[in-house]
Amino acid sequence: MTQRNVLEAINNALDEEMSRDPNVMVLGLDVGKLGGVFRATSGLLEKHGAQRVVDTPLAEASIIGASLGLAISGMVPVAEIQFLGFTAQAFHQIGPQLARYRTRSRGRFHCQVTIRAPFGGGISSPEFHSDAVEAQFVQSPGIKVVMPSNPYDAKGLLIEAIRDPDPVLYCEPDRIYRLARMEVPDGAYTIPFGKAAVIREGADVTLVAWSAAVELCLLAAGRLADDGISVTVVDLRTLVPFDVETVVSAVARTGRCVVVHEAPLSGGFGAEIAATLASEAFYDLDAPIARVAAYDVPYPAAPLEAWYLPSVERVVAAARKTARQ
Amino acid sequence: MTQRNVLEAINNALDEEMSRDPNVMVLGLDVGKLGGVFRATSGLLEKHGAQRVVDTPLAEASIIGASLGLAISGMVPVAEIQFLGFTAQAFHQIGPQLARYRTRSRGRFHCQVTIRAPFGGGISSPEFHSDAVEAQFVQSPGIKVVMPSNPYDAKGLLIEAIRDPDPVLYCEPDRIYRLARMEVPDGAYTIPFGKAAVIREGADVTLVAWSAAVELCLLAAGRLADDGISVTVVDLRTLVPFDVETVVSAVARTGRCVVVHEAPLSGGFGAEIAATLASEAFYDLDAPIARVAAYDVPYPAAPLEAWYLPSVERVVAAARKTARQ
Amino acid sequence: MKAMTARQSILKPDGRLLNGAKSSMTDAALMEAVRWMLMSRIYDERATALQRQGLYGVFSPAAGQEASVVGSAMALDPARDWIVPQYRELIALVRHGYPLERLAAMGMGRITHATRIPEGVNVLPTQVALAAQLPHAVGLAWGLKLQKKDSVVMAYVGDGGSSEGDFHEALNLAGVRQAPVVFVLQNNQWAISTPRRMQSATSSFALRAAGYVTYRMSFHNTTDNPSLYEDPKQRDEASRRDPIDRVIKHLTRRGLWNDERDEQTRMSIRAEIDAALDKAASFPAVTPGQLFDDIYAELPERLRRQREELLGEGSKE
Amino acid sequence: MKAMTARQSILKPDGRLLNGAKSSMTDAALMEAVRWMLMSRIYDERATALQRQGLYGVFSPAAGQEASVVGSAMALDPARDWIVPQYRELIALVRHGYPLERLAAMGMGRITHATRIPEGVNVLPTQVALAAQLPHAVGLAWGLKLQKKDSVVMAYVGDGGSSEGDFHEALNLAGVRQAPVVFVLQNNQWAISTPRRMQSATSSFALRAAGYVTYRMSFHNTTDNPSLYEDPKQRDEASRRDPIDRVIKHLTRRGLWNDERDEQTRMSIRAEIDAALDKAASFPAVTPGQLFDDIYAELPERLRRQREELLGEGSKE
Ligand SMILES: Cc1ncc(C[n+]2csc(CCOP(=O)(O)OP(=O)(O)O)c2C)c(N)n1
Ligand SMILES: Cc1ncc(C[n+]2csc(CCOP(=O)(O)OP(=O)(O)O)c2C)c(N)n1
Ligand SMILES: [Mg+2]
Ligand SMILES: [Mg+2]
Repeated sequence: MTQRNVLEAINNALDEEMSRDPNVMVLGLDVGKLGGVFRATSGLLEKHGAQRVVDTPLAEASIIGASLGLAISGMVPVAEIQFLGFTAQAFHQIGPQLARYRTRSRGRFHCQVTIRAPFGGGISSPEFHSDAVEAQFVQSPGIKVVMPSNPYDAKGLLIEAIRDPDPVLYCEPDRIYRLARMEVPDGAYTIPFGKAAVIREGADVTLVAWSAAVELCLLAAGRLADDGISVTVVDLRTLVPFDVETVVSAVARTGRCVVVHEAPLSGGFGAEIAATLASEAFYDLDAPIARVAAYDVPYPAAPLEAWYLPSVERVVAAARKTARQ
Repeated sequence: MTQRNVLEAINNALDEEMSRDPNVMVLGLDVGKLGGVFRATSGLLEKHGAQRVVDTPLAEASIIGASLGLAISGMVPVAEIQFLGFTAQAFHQIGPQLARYRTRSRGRFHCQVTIRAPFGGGISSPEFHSDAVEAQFVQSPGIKVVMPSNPYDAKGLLIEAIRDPDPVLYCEPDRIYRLARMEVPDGAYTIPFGKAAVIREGADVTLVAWSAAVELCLLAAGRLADDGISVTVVDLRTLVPFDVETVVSAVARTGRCVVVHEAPLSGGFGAEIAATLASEAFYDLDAPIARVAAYDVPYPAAPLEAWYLPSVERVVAAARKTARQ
Repeated sequence: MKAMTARQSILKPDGRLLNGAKSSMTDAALMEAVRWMLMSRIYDERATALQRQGLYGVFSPAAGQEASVVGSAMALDPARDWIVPQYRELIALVRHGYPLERLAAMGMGRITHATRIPEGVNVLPTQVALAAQLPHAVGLAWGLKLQKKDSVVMAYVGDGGSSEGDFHEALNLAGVRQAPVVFVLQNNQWAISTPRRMQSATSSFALRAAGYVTYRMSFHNTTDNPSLYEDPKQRDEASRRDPIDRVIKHLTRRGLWNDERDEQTRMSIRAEIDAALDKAASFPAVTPGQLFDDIYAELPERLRRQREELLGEGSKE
Repeated sequence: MKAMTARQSILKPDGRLLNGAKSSMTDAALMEAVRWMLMSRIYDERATALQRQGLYGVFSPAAGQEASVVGSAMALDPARDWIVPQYRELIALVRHGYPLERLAAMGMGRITHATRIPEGVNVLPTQVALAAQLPHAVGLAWGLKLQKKDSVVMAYVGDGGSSEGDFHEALNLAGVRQAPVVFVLQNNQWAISTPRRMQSATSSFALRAAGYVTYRMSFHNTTDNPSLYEDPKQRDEASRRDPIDRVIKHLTRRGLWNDERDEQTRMSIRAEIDAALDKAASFPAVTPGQLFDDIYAELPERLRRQREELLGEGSKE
């Protein structure tokens, strides 16, 4: 056991998998000497060599497209897209190519590719660096979408992603990269996809979130407890596969639900959760399902982001209103 | 008044706007001599000349990116992307550029650009040609998403799109391009965005759909009437802006709702509709909200598509179940 | 990375070698090439006819481009090298080991495990988004090199496809990684209806990649109507330079070909194609449950439920 | 489309002209250029210092690249021509009419209507996705030409940005449409930490576009730490070839520059920058409601409700 933050947990997962399997390789912009713009790949070049830790030309579509081909050749690429917003440049290589290759080849080929991408607001980044566009990949069947929220999960889910024979988009919440350390085992371990975690149990309202928004929910839970409102917090961990069962049963127990995410409201994955509940937990619902999200505007310039992003205050207000309805 | 099908209505709208405003121009693959792969731009080259009807090189991102620049220069480009699935190649130029230009320039510039793109299944096309990826643009604030379902709307909404100072993604349901003709006025007229149409009124269940799925709902409505189930059909017309009010009040009247779309279930715009109802129409709901959609798999090869797409039978079954719950 | 910038055409319309030109192919290779070229042409005709009868899906003929397809493919060792196709290279795939009956059965809509690329056949599946296959080819070549395999990857692209951003990104990456990949750009003068001069102002597509100048002597695919945009004179001119005619005239001049041989070759090809089409027709048909095969190694719960919904329904009907 | 393929450097480190080289700039232009270059360098220092004090956002210095930025921009007529920047061309925007105080105020987070590009200033906003601005530049140039305006568009891109697919698509389209656009590729040897040789195997970036070989003499931006990847010798070598030093030495040799003039020029620039920074600090601050400005010409109902929600909340706090 070592105390690690999210970034250290990711770095450690990469190092463990590269040490275990000589075909695992890391490629992307500035992942080599620099160790990535956040230093997530720091030390890997020195340890595993320039054939396996590769600074690529500045062209996201070719990073993903080449990873597909590398996977077919027998390598196990872990591609870094410097910021999730720049998956837009590679969009045609992700859903339409990487995600569909198994289907297109009717199972002859599959793509064991992990795409790592930092994202999320709150750190005063330039445009595109903060965009929470995870929902744009939900309509691309064939790829899994993984959203860790803490160091332990970050390592276990990343090792699972690297070993998954299918492509995985692994989104890293950069705002909490260095937020806090927790006990993270030294050896390899995996956390299965499609299993949400109930990280706090309460009787009145269920908060559902993923990635950095989980932290918001935990802060809100503390404040709500002071008000006498006891909440369940569900950390979805993966959007695809979506663990309908855990969410439905958690909401069934409280009868009330608030979904929280840092992406804009309209068309966010919160809509999928609420829609699923409106279908599968309908008779257990005692109040309208609330969503707390960013507003439906482009991610704003740094000085405006605190107003744009969902805040602990907004989560608390929505949960109070939901509990009392 | 002339009897026109969807394709003829579109062709006529383009012709009228090009005749009215010399800065309106059409660009895209094969839009010139060939008149587009579906002949939507047929005759325009001959009438309006090669400066205004332009076959571009085969590169979708540059079609959209150049349209942005053309708009800033004062032109009014109507870009055709040969099939909506190929917007993936231009994805980084649509949401991140076209949609945000007004915001990025703090109102100094805006992009009066229309993107036309045929899509939808049921016509045995090769891969990508059928993909219903409209929901992928809902998390790109700044662009409007328009989904006509019949010839009259097709013309009125396209003229609205061309005149709208902001960018519009106008998705054409190719399966019903030539399905039926209806009266379409000869002169110019517009249909405002953000106004859903209640095209059939009934007491028991509200069906909400857009584009070619509206036709499915109307067929289902007939069959359901034979069963004694009377349905309201709401044609959304535009996903962005989303006419919450019309949908909420229609569903409030019937207490029951089935959302129907040809895109895959998870993360489709149906989720946004159901989520909005679960929040804003909660106390009026008498039954779970059902969604009838394509399955969460890549669009399959032609011989499989009838099983993949939502069918009249599935809509009827879902409405029956919803009505009786 | 090297680009071949000279036009490599050496046969005149009458089958004679251009002044000073010399063929680097052995007679045996030439004879093999002619057979593949003829097979491609004859298969075009058969598939088009079947499509017109509603028995075959959208089909893209290779007519006019047989020399570039066959000539490039014959440089490869199927046991070692890989092909990454655009979509007019059916005959290259067949030579590389993809059984014709499987390709035919796919054309007939029998798209199942029985028609997929067989294990051990080094071919990537045809995909439809132009140029998107090119970075795959680079990654594949790069990976084979990392694993010290002595393979080459041959990737095809059209004049149209080469305008896509993926083309530039792929070539640039191949250069930096020194990946063993050959890009074959078939400039057949058209991208559907878009002529070469509207595609690029480059003086030669060969500046972009190893280039073949050919001419698409048929429609773009079976949904297309070239009379809307093609000047018949262009087609006539191209026909005069039909690559198959030229090689056959050349072989005839050299005494390696005659009417009898022609007749025999065509008959044996027709028999081979007939056999493949016969077999193809008896391949298993698609089944609805298949929708959920090959999406993930393991089907997630939500999809398992969707599958049940479909099959429950399907069995009721 | 033409690419300039020769290195255009004509000044030696000591400020003397290379053998046989001749400057095509008038003395007046040269003096103007030096002032812009110095202004760029001094603004770099000020903005960096302010950033270190938490008073300025992420900043990307132009140090080392002043000659390519100023030299290219001075070819333009601000009243007629357009600039489409990457992000190191601040001084070109200033010369083109974008007031320095607005740019400074933006750097200080005062991003409102008061800091936007003024009406009549022919500059597109800086955007962050590399190379995505290039097709915009082509469309703009094409549209101006269609409207018979006699304008040229100058678009900037880096060695890194030129690897993106958008670069190829933009250049190809510009060629086909004969659009009046000049692409200026500033090869400063780095894309953050990625060196030029990992960016492309091309023998010269000038084969891609009008190329300037420069050297990024500072960090990538204020979040960067070059000691992790840059060999100090490279920086030293580049400093010997500092473009500003060279021009000043050249002018000194020619009697057009001396210590006094140097001092005066720098003082006047500092005063100008100080004035701009002062003004910048008093620009209006952002306000929460602004989140909903400039999204659409007219705010849709759902957004109007979100705005109310925010402002209701905001006013409570
Ligand atoms: C990204 C993308 N855009 C558009 C299309 C539609 N399309 C199919 S084939 C074709 C023309 C291709 O031309 P070229 O690359 O020259 O190949 P050819 O058909 O001439 O062999 C087009 C535009 C596509 N398949 N993919
Ligand atoms: C599409 C995209 N990918 C990645 C980034 C992150 N990024 C910002 S600047 C930069 C390096 C750019 O290098 P170059 O084009 O050479 O310009 P320079 O910084 O050297 O002036 C990178 C990778 C980005 N802004 N856009
Ligand atoms: Mg072609
Ligand atoms: Mg650079």
